[in-house]
Amino acid sequence: MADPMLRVQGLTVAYGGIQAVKGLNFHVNQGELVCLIGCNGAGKTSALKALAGLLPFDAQTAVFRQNLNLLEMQAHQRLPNGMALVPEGRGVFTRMSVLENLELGAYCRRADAQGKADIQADLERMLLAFPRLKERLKQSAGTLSGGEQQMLAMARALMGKPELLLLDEPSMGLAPLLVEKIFEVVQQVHQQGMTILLVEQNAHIALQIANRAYVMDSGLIDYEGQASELINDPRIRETYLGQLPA
Amino acid sequence: MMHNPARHRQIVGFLLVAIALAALPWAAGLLGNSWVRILNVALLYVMLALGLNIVVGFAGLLDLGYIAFYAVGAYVYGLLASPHLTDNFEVIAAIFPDGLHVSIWLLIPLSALIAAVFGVMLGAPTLRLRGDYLAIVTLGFGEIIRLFLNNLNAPLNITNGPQGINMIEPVNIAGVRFSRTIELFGFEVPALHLYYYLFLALTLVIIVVCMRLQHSRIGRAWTAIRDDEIAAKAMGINTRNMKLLAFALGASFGGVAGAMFSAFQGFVSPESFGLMESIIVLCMVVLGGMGHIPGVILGALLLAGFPEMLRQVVTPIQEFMFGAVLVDAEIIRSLIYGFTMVLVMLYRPKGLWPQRKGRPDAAQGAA
Amino acid sequence: MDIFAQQIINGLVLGSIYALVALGYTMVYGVLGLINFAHGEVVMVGAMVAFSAITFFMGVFPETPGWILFLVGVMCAVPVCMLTSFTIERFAYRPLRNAPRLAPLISAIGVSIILQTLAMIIWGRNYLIFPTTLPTDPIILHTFAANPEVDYERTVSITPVQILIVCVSAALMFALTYTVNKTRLGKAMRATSENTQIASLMGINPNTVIAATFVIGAALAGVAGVMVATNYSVAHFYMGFLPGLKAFTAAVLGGIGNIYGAMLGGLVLGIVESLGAGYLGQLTGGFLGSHYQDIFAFAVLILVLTLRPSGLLGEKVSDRA
Amino acid sequence: MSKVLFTATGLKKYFGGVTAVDGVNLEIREGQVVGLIGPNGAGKTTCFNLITGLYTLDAGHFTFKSKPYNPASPNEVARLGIARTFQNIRLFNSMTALENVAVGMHTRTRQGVLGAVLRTPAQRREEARVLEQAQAWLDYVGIGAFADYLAGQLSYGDQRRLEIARALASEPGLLALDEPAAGMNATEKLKLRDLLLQIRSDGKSILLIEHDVKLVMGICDQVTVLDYGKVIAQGTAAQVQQSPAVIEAYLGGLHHG
Amino acid sequence: KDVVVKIGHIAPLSGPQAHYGKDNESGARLAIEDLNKMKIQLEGGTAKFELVAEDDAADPKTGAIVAQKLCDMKVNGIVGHLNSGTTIPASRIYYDCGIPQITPSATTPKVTKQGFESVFRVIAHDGVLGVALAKYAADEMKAKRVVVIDDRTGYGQPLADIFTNQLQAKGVKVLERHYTNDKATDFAAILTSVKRVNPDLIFYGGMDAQAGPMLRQMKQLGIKATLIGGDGICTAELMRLGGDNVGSNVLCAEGGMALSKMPGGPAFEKRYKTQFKRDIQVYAPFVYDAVMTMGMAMKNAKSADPKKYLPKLKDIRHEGVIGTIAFDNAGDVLNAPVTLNSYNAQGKFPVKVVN
Ligand SMILES: Nc1ncnc2c1ncn2[C@@H]1O[C@H](COP(=O)(O)OP(=O)(O)OP(=O)(O)O)[C@@H](O)[C@H]1O
Ligand SMILES: Nc1ncnc2c1ncn2[C@@H]1O[C@H](COP(=O)(O)OP(=O)(O)OP(=O)(O)O)[C@@H](O)[C@H]1O
Ligand SMILES: CC(C)C[C@H](N)C(=O)O
Ligand SMILES: [Mg+2]
Ligand SMILES: [Mg+2]
Repeated sequence: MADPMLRVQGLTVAYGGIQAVKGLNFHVNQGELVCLIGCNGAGKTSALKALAGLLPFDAQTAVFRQNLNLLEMQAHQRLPNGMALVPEGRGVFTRMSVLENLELGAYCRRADAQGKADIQADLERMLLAFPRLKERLKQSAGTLSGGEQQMLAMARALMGKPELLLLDEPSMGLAPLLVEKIFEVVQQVHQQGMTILLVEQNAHIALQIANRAYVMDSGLIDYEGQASELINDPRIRETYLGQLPA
Repeated sequence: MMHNPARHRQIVGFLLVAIALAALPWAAGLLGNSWVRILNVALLYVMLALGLNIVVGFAGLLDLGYIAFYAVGAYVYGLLASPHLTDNFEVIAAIFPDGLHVSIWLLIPLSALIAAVFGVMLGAPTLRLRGDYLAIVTLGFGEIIRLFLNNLNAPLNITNGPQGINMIEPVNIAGVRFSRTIELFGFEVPALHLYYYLFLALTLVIIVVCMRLQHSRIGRAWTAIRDDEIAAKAMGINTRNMKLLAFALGASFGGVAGAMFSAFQGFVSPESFGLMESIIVLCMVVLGGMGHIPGVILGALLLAGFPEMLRQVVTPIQEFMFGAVLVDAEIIRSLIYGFTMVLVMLYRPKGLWPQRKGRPDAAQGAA
Repeated sequence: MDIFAQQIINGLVLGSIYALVALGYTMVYGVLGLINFAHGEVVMVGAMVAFSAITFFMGVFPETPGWILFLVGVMCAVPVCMLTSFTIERFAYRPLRNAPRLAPLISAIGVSIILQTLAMIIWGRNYLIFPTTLPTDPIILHTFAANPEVDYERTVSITPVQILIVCVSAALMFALTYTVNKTRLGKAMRATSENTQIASLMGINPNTVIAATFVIGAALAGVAGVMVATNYSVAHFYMGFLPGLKAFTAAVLGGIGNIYGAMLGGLVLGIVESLGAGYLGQLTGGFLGSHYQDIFAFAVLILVLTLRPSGLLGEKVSDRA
Repeated sequence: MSKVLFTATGLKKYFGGVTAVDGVNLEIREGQVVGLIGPNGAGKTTCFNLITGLYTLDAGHFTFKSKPYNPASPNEVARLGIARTFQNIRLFNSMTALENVAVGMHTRTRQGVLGAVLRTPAQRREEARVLEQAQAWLDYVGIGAFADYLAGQLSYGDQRRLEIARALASEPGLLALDEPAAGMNATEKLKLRDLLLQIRSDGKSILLIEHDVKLVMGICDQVTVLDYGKVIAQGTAAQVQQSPAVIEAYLGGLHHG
Repeated sequence: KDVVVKIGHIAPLSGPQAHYGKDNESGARLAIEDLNKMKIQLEGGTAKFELVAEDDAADPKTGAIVAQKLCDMKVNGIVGHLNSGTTIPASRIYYDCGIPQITPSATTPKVTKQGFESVFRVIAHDGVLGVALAKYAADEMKAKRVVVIDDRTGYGQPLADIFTNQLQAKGVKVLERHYTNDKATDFAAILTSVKRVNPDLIFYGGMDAQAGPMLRQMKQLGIKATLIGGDGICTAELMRLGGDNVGSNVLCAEGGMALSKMPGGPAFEKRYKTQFKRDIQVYAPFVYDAVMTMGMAMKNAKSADPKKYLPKLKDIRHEGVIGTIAFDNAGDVLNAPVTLNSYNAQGKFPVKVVN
């Protein structure tokens, strides 16, 4: 089997001497959809932020696409190399219009004639996927509703044409229909060959669409496995799917 | 209670501190009275810094015009304890044939009160302003006050304009005039020392007030406003009143310090209340550790004492090292002064002695 | 009428300088939310460097025409200012990116003290006489008098230098607006200004963007410095303080963070001051004189801000709760 | 049937072109949990902001405890007994969890400057009470162990709990929660549900915005569904769930039964 | 053997007025050199004068601290401070610890009106200058339309007031009063409204740093009136600051005789320039004389002990570079001559000396 797209060993994140993530080992293969579930405070967000370069972290190995050492890359070097993060709590540019937000998503893409055309095309596709955004294209993102912002964040990340997409609780605060919608989109891009690392509380859906899953607790990986198996795993059912053992 | 060792240690420590503070001016006096004077000035700055800390540190309102309240206090005292008014207004002269000699017990609260009123006047228009809009308005307010003091010598000569007010009476408590050395139970106490004790007393009062406020309902409300005004409102905090309260209290401390300043100097003029003064006081607060009373005190003592310390040493050191003064003392002084500000911030962004809160082992616990 | 026209001209000249400097404040504030107190000092550095450059050049090539000297001044001043500002950002502000809000402010104050002192060491304490490079004798724009020679007080005049100031400022502002709105850098700036971390997720390098912002602001300040010194033909290590303060006021008046605001604020402040100084006396029957002009200016500022809490053009940041 | 606690009639709110809330009516009875659901951008949070005085009404009016009530200023609202949490968490991050809750008790405490400065017995008693009750509230929502952490140090889910505790501390008659379950997993949601039921059984009414249909349907006595600012359905959970309009606009395929 | 005599000198050496401060300090240094050359005999040996130069940043509070420091050092005499604002509070401290003080440049009348016998001033105070200027303006220049501008400092404002009052007393109307500040460089606005009333005389109460640019801007606005003012603008510096706009259109008054007319004057000027590579700003000659005067008093008393030489200082009579120095019983220079100067291509030249 080919080297994974992302391989991490002994990932630790600390907030001022306090370890929030205490040595994660995991990998994401080319074209996989891996999901990471865990309780509040397990350290999922911290882990993703670290990978995206938003938090200082430590690790024996943290390689992206075989040859890129994440420890040595700065946050802004991630996207050009194909890694995008949709952060927890969306983080849209509230003072900018929806359109500008989307354009910024494509900030580091080629801007020659051809490139511009591609970008325009992708833009169209996004607005098709999220009609809400089309309605609000000129409105400043800050005035969007929570869910609208989540869609925007998602779309913006996709505008960067990443190879690895890190999603931190994309369904948070979304109406059921949109949850479906978002996960449709996730599946779609996945099928189009995008590699995805998904942090999700809604283990239900997450495990339905994921290939593999890691289960995280207090800064460590508890166990991992094929999503299809985990979904029936009693431990999961109890702690994450809210189904107390019969 | 008495046999509780912890409490014992507390009391002993307390006594030691008390003795140390009482002995300080005499110790400093050995190095020369200028040190006592520096101490006094430092104490004035401590009062100022603590006052500003209420506004900036507790309530999180950036105030760049704070020195205005110092000025107000200083002029209130200056006008009511000097011949200026009687010299310029027959009416007043008629009412007080033998001059205005208002008692200190009236003057201190009065200057506090009037300063507080000004504090509210400043606060009112700034209530809706956020962050740095507040900064510029307060800055403007400070300048406006200074300019009025500088200009109100005509048509009516109220402040005597740029020439300032002279011949201000020294403090006079129970017949003891803080003008020259006096005789107290047998031994000599220079006026400088008397002022030190007076300032120290006032400072201690202010410290206690600040500490108690900080750990009270009021203090929490201020912090809440500082962190998130909207949430604070939603918690039922009347942000308008709380902000005004902060301005008023902060201002009143400034007013007291001002009154003491003019009594101590015997002369006040607008040039003592320029923008740079406001900025320096702000630096004291931030450098020491915003919102943390011991830190703020440290900051004030440092920034007030440090340049004077340099004044004493820079030249000697140069002469000692190179046998001659190569670079003018004042240049080295300003350079070091500037660099300290930058470096302290670089290495202690939260200030020299910031507040410590929350649990170090937070992360694990919450998981 | 004649006087009024003249006052407006005075105001415009003063205002365009304020605006030019205010832009530096507003852009830096935009990206860092920092009041760069040292910015006024950069203006001073610009003037001082230009002074040395021009005097030196005059020494070497005595015959050089004035406008070349002026250009030489600008050419030398601007890069030095840029470098200064870059260095400041790199060493005094960058380490404080994630520090509490007021930490960089204090650092900035420290920096401005340092810059002043250094200038005092390098150029001495005395007022320097800035070489007259451009013609400063007035051009009579319009006269309301039959014979300007006899009743000259009814003429409206402006000097070439002042014309230059207004034009250059206008041009620079136009260029800047274009940069910020139309270029990639501009977009990056605005993104960074809103959220540095998220911006970096878009592949924007915050350090570059922020450095760029400082450097651009410094360039404008440098030009302003040279023009100020040329106009008033004096330079002094303390000369940065007042324009700095006024420009900061202007930036806030216009809505800090907003570059149109800075321009508008600058012009408004300039004109308000001129009219204040010019007319307060008459309007109040000599009761309030020109010594109330600053009070007047600040009063206007406060009034504006109480009516529009985020300045003339500052966008109302809608608090979503 | 218990008596009416709160009504809202004909609420309207415009933002420039957008009509965020368009003639919404609400009724909450004592001890009820009322759900407010709807697609994203339907106007739920805006309703909250209207009710809690953060936005000013463009039209409509309220009654609370059968008195007309107009949320002039947010702080008034809290005093009258309506407390809320925020969709995008708004805690006091430089304060510990405990202090956050203590601030919540602001309207239920009296001491002023003098009390604080003079440390009057009354004041000391009140302080003691405040700290003790604050701790109690933390325990109540199940984060008692984190009393002395800075709010910012808690994880997302715990921060939500803290917000609830802070709101409860003001002893409101009506508790308005904006998506309290966001960012929790199913099991944690179950815990949250128990908490909400507990709160209700303690005699408080709850107005709940939530996207988790399971949760909403599980505990809400009444549900109001918004879309584009309009009420598209109103009734018991069961009724609403059947409404085609709701399925079409909100529920979609996944969530039948 | 030597007796060390410490002379304290205080002036702002940092901050916006540093250039005046440094100027004063330089004047003092020259005097110290000369005094040492003189090998003055005091009881106990030859006097070895030392200068203790301090910076008060023109801030009254700092001034007081420095004053205290010099008291602690038991310096034998004080020359300073530069500004009235710092001099007044400091003088009280010097008086309390019995150290004689001569200010070379604090020109507000108040300074010597505090009843401190140990305070002296070698420069004509604003009253004298203001009166002299008003006289000249009214009687010799026959000014009809006068405008008065001041810089709102402790120096400019009283000077302007005194001038205004004197002039009004002589029946000349002051059409308008305008104001600026001691950091300003732009006077277009006020000058424009000055221009409206078309004055033939503009009085400026302030310093050359402002007067220079002001003159340029007057030219630019086509104002042809004469600018007159006090010692603050009576400087060689003004020539440089105002450029070719400074000439017969400027008239200024300074206490004492014109340097050029004094025996030691030109020499002093040259020496200053060669030694410090700077032009004299304003008060250096006065400082020089102040220090010399103090030295002479010590010489006469054969002692540097304040108690001993203070009486001698009171009735000193010393030929300085700015004139004969003797004090009235308030401590001001006795019938200080006032020289009215104007400018031409060569520089400042005396027009008239009034007593
Ligand atoms: N800024 C911070 N300072 C200190 N500790 C923090 C900070 N942010 C998070 N933590 C701690 O790190 C741990 C992990 O937090 P993190 O947000 O990564 O958890 P999570 O798995 O994302 O939880 P959730 O599912 O609620 O988002 C938590 O215990 C939290 O207390
Ligand atoms: N301050 C504002 N300015 C302009 N438009 C606003 C503002 N606040 C809300 N809106 C608009 O009003 C509509 C309703 O927003 P609201 O936040 O109430 O939706 P919501 O029902 O809470 O959605 P969600 O469930 O995603 O939070 C949205 O389309 C939003 O764009
Ligand atoms: C430097 C000058 C402004 C000093 C002035 N002569 C004064 O008395 O203050
Ligand atoms: Mg998370
Ligand atoms: Mg919402």
